[in-house]
Amino acid sequence: MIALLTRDLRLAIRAGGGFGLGLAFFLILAVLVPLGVGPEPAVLAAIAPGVLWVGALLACLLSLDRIFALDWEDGSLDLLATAPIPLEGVVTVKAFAHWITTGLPLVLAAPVLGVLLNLPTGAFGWLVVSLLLGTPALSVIGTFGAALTVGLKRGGLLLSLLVLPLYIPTLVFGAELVARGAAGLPTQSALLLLAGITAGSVAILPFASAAVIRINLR
Amino acid sequence: MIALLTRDLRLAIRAGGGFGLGLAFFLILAVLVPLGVGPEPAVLAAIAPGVLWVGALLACLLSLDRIFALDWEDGSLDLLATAPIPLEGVVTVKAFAHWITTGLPLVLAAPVLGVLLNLPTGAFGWLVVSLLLGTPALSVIGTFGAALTVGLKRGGLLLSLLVLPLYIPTLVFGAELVARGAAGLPTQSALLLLAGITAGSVAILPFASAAVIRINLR
Amino acid sequence: MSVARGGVPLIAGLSLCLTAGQALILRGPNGCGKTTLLRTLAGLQPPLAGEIDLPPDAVAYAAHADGLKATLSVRENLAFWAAVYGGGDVGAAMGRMNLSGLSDRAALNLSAGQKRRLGLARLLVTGRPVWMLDEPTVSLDAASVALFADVVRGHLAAGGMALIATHIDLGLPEAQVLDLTPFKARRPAPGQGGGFDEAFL
Amino acid sequence: MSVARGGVPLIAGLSLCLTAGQALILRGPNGCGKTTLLRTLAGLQPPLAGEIDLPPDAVAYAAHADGLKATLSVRENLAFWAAVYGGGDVGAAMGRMNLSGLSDRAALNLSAGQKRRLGLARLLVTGRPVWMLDEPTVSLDAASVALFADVVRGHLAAGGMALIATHIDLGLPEAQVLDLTPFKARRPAPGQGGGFDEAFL
Amino acid sequence: MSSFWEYANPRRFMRTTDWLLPVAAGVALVVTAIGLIWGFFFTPDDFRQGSTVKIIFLHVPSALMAINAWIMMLVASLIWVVRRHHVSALAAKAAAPVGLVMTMIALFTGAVWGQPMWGTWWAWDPRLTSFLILFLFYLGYIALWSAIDDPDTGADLTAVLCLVGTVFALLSRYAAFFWSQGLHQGASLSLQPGTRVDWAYKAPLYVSMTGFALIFVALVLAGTRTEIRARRMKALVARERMA
Ligand code: HEM
Ligand SMILES: Nc1ncnc2c1ncn2[C@@H]1O[C@H](COP(=O)(O)OP(=O)(O)OP(=O)(O)O)[C@@H](O)[C@H]1O
Ligand SMILES: Nc1ncnc2c1ncn2[C@@H]1O[C@H](COP(=O)(O)OP(=O)(O)OP(=O)(O)O)[C@@H](O)[C@H]1O
Ligand SMILES: [Mg+2]
Ligand SMILES: [Mg+2]
Repeated sequence: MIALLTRDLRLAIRAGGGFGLGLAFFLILAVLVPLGVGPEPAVLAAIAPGVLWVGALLACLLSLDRIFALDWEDGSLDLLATAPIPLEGVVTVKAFAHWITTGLPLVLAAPVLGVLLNLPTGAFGWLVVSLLLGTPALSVIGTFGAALTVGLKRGGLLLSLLVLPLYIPTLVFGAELVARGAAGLPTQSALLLLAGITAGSVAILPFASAAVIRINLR
Repeated sequence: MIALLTRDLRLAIRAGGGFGLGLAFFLILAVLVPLGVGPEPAVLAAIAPGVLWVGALLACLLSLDRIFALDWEDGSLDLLATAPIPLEGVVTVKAFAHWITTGLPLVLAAPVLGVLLNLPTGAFGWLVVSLLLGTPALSVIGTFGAALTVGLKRGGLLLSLLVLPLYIPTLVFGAELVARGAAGLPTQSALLLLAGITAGSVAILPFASAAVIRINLR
Repeated sequence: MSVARGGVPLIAGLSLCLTAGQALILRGPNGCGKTTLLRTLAGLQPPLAGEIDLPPDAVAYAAHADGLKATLSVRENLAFWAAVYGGGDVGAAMGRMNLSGLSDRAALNLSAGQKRRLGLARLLVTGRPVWMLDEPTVSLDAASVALFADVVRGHLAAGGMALIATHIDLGLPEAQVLDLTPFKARRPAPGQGGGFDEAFL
Repeated sequence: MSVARGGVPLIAGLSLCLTAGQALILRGPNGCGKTTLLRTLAGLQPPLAGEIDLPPDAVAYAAHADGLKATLSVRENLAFWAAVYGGGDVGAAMGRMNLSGLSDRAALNLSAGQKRRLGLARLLVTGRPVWMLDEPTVSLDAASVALFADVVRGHLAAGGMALIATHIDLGLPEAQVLDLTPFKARRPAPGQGGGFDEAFL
Repeated sequence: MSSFWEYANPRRFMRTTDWLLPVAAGVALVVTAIGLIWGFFFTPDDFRQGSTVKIIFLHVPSALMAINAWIMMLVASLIWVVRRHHVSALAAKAAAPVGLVMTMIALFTGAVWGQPMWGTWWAWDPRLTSFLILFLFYLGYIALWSAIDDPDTGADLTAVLCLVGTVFALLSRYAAFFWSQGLHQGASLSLQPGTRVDWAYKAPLYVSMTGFALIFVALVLAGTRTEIRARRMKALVARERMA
């Protein structure tokens, strides 16, 4: 399992492997939105929490199809499925590797992008906390989506379509948490709900993902 | 060339081919942004032109890597390069097919999504016009980016990184055109600039793309 | 045992038995179901009828595709599989398949035959007793085919088993050959039950 | 002529000449540069030295990969290439390669050998005189190899040419065989110029 | 009499830079040190901006070099495309990270300056925006180089990217000015009469600009030498393997 994790991380940092590119996408979105919406600081500050969360979500989403599709295409997934590690473990490791290469950089970069979008000063802490709590759920849910579409030839956008509705609760509570933090409102319930979603997905979804992969390989 | 166009369109509408998924992404973004940003109509109306244009741009972007990567992986691109049609023609047809499967549906769907985002009534016409003028440029520029990254193993997000800065002028003029239309300001200069970018890209970039593919196949 | 692909039964009434040290070569025309049979035996898809009496963790399966990561080097590719299967000797496997000179080359930059040799070297690091190989010698030159035959012989001598689907002569005269043509699934007599979507008929 | 791959010269001092109706089989161990040579001759990469006296629109190239679209049917795949090359007869090509029974099956659901037959049927619809084939008979069964040999013979009889890289016996005894081993590029003597990155040494 | 193009021969280039690089580096350090020390410690405080004005001695030179580095990459790419001199392709490759760092310094010092002056770290001013876009172009260029194995392919592809990118970077700059009116100063160092900056600032500013330009040259020379050595290593290894 550790071998799988190091292999996935190594593949990610090799040329074209996708590491840091989710981050670049996040950055670029933070640049594009003001360019599209216009430069008024007040408008930007109002939409900053939502835009940052939507950006994090899309950055995750875009890297999802790498989780299994590459392994499926070159036959590694068949071989992994017959290897002596449980498929649930494989799935969990893959989700974890996805989080390390995508979610974690987003968490670290978010404050910088907050500056670009005129995020109110009080909200920076909440932004980091909400992303730290929420991005693992994005990775685990995304892994499930990737598992669902693995057999389908380049399910790339189909995958987005399947996963996005699943992402909505995480997005709503995450963005709400930041917005409340920015406005100085109580944040406890949003915090608890976000943590609950993450804990639940991490505990249950790997089993669903493994089952779905077994079906897809058949 | 027509055979290539029909083949690409046929592939796109087959299962998992990507047709309609760019559209779905656009729709989902229009849903996510209000969820992330919050429901105030005034804020939404202010950001609607920008968000719709950013959404159209991302929907294009996400489908770019299909333009050449699939043909490269299964060896068709080698065969096309040795076939009796000029590579410039292949590239143009590919960009056109991308526009038909991605850009055109976006143009048609945009007014509906404008309603979701409280776009001011006067701006709907401008939204359609700006997308109709701007999306061909997005496809052609995107084809160039896809050609640049075709040899690289899954350049997916690298592709985004390369293409997004190239998209910025189109985005700015397009969104500005809609915003000015919505505010009743003069639109002529934005309109001309947008049309100029599209005409220039369509005239010149196919040569660059073909050159780049030849280099990549080497 | 019967197997099916895409809802169509392909092979019916087959029964196989391998003992330690034995190799069985599957033959049959293109599309007769060799790949499907091997995937079923490796536990990747359920049989249509019948049962497989084989612990799934005894099998090392090598498919048409080699499962190589283009950006990893030869050594890294092998080391990964060695770690997954609990640590075979990577250096020895590379030596056996004549890959030592290429150990730091990215798999992307190998020729077709070199890729294939790397795919086969993976078997050596699995330490599994039953090898299921789908056309292992595709794109190999004569010297590499002989090398491969040696490796299989070594595996058999160590008590292993091998089930190999191929069209080419492997240079393993001692192996049994099974032609799958007679086991082609036929349309079952009405009312008799061929096991396939019976409920709808 | 010399060719290189990844900045490394592979073959040097080779000169080839094919006349109408002639087939040449390239042989050589794995990784000696057959694929690279064929790609160079097909005009996909420039030669390191020397020149190719061959109109690029005379060549039909078939690589290790078949260039099939998984979601298109057999007929659609062929019809596309026929249209690109200006309209060969799709039905006849399918008949020749024994694919008629599969004409509406998606390429995704073909077996390895059936895919390969489809890749070869593409050659028949190109109408090009020079065929360059990279291991065309990989995963074909004996009957299909014979079929393929017939097709090549037909092509030669019609005045075509064929350049075939392979490790397997093709059943074409009349073809000339060229072993590439003696043309392996060697390290040039110091100061003599091997054509590659000289300026940096 | 040797022509300029002979320096496109890697060996010749290495031999010349053997002595040129230390000289350039030494002069660059001295000039920059003079400019910065003069600027920081021997100029009066501005009556409105206080001592924060002194950031200008880092900000303006780095901003200028950020743009000039891209121009140099463009020229080098053109030379590669037209005359296929390896050294010029490698010089373009070596210039990119330096340009990127210059862009980052300009952005960072601008942000530090913006905090006291405009009350915000960042504003969507057209100058700032076009700089951010330039930053993205640098990132893309470097990412493309690093994603390609074969050096000549990489040189070709990045050269095309550089050419196309330049056109779009200019368009973006125009778009940014079309899109918003800014807070940022205009070009006050222009030669037109009525210059707004006092000579007390201007002289050290010129010195540190020269210093930054020399630092850029020295870094690009050093980078190019590294790239040439890497290429040479690769060629030698390949040769060894053939034996
Ligand atoms: C992150 C933000 C900033 C960026 C990217 C930036 C970028 C630039 C650029 C590109 C130049 C151009 C040099 C030229 O055209 O000659 C420049 C010059 C200058 N900047 Fe900034 N700037 C930023 C923030 C600021 C701030 C906050 C101030 C101060 C209030 C400032 C003051 C100046 C001044 C005084 C010049 C010299 C103008 C001249 O005479 O050329 N900048 N900056
Ligand atoms: N979805 C499907 N529907 C109907 N038939 C299918 C489907 N998928 C595969 N087949 C058929 O199943 C058969 C079995 O294929 P399989 O890959 O097992 O053959 P094989 O013996 O390995 O052939 P080869 O020697 O060419 O590799 C083929 O004839 C193929 O055309
Ligand atoms: N980027 C690279 N750097 C160094 N060597 C490379 C690179 N890419 C390929 N090679 C080597 O070039 C050689 C030529 O490969 P090629 O594919 O032409 O061989 P081939 O004769 O077709 O072999 P096969 O019979 O296995 O298909 C191989 O030895 C390969 O390892
Ligand atoms: Mg098979
Ligand atoms: Mg080959």
